[in-house]
Amino acid sequence: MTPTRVDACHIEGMKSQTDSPIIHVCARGLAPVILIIGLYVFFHGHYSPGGGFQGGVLLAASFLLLRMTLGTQISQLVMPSRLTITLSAIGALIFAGTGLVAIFAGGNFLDYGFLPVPWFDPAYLRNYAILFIELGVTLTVMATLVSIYDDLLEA
Amino acid sequence: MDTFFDTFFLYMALAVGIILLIPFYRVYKGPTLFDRLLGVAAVGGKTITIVLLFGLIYGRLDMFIDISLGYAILNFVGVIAMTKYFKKSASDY
Amino acid sequence: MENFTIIQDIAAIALMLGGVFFMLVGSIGINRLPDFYCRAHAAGKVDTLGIMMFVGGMVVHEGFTLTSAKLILIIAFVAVTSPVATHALARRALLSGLKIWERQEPLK
Amino acid sequence: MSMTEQTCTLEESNVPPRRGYRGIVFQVILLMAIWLILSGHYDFLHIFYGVVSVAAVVWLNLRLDPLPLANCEPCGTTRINVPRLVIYLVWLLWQIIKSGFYVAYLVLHPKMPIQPALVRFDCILPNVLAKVILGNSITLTPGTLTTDIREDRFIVHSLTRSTGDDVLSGDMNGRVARLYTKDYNPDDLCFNIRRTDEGSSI
Repeated sequence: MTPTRVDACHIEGMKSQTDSPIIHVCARGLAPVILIIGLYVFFHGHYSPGGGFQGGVLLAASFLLLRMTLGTQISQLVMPSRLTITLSAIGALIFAGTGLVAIFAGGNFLDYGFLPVPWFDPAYLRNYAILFIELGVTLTVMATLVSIYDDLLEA
Repeated sequence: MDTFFDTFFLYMALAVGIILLIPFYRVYKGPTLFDRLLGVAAVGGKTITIVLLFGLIYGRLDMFIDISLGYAILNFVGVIAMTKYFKKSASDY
Repeated sequence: MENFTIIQDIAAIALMLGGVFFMLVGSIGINRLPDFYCRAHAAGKVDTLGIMMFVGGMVVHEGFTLTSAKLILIIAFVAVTSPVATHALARRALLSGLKIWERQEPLK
Repeated sequence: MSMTEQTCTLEESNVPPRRGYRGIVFQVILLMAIWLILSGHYDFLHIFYGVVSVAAVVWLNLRLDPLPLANCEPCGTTRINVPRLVIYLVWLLWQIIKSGFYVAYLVLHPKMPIQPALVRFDCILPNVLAKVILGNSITLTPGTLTTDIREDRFIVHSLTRSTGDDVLSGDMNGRVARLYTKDYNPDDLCFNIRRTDEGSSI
């Protein structure tokens, strides 16, 4: 098999807008649907395969679809590049912070039952605190993937 | 009847699994880059059905539907990304 | 009621076998047709119909449940995205200057 | 034909006035239906999650709303005729089945009686969405594949001679135009025809 030479990675081409109205309109129509499916995967992590990481990947897929079809410039309206690193840091902070608070409250790392939230059963607390942790994971994965894409284009 | 359908789904999964391998020849051979991409896209489409068949075989269809929906989404975004990323100049053919 | 179940089963089996047939034809077409654009026909139409028929057979097998509604969602998603993906590939090939294959001797 | 991508920046685009609440209401209903189908848990908490998710998604998409739908083109009326759309979708499903059988016949025929050609025609349609519907329908109907849409110009790859004739008859263009408006000019639907199997270049 002779390798075919490929002019890969047209940086300017990746940043520009796709010209074809079919791709354009379909991406704009499908991006909200993909977002809602990603949020569903995130919220139903207990019952179905999924949870934070998979939900984050689907959210990032939606944003990247917009980045690729509308062009980097216009899609800043939906997910600004300057926000991604911040969001990723906030997500990691949520994850680690919850774990550390549990340690200070007398439990192990990420031991949700010990979180100092009043008027909550530990059983309920375990149920809802895991959603909180997943929120951190989702934010981190989504923001990191989008920022990797942006940084690759800047290089 | 249930045992019949279990066997039927198993053979269907086998059949789709074999069909899945045929486009790989195009991925390997393809004279142009786009033939390879087309083969990859075709494999991705059939994977949706094989994931659903695994769901029917294991009796957890509601769970596997989410996987296959996510796979369909990532396949579509992947094809769009590939068409955006790869560009060959006409002299290379 | 008993008759209905049997009809349902037969319809499900027929749709699934049809779907497998079309997927097989699509795979053969990807290997047999002469150039990229023709192969895109096989991948974009025959394969799509195969997948839609196959998942439709699963919908018939499930009956009126929430699961079959989700399966219909998958059918709709495939029906929307598949022509778009094929168009994206074919458009990129055309923009890159890939020539089409033309029959040299006329068809009789 | 120039083979370059044109780009469209935010400043250049002529931003049309907002098209009202109709689009947003439709979006909310569609997204909520998808959530309810996917979720399967109908207690207060999960529907609350759904409302939060739909609100977040609609809020994110509100900022894209003032943009024109595609390629700096101003969008005309998008009020679609729903009964006609249903009839059209049923017709399209029939076309998908027919096209599957037709291409399967071509592939399995031992001599493969295909005669590929590129076909070009111009078509003036009421708005961008109609063009997208027409392009996707051409891809799904027997033996034709939309390869490019550039303003009003469609470039279609047809697998045999007869399918090329079918596209150029302008039948489907009329169906798509009727989805949006009653007063269209039949002469505007398919003109400037060129096809490579008659020796002309695209």
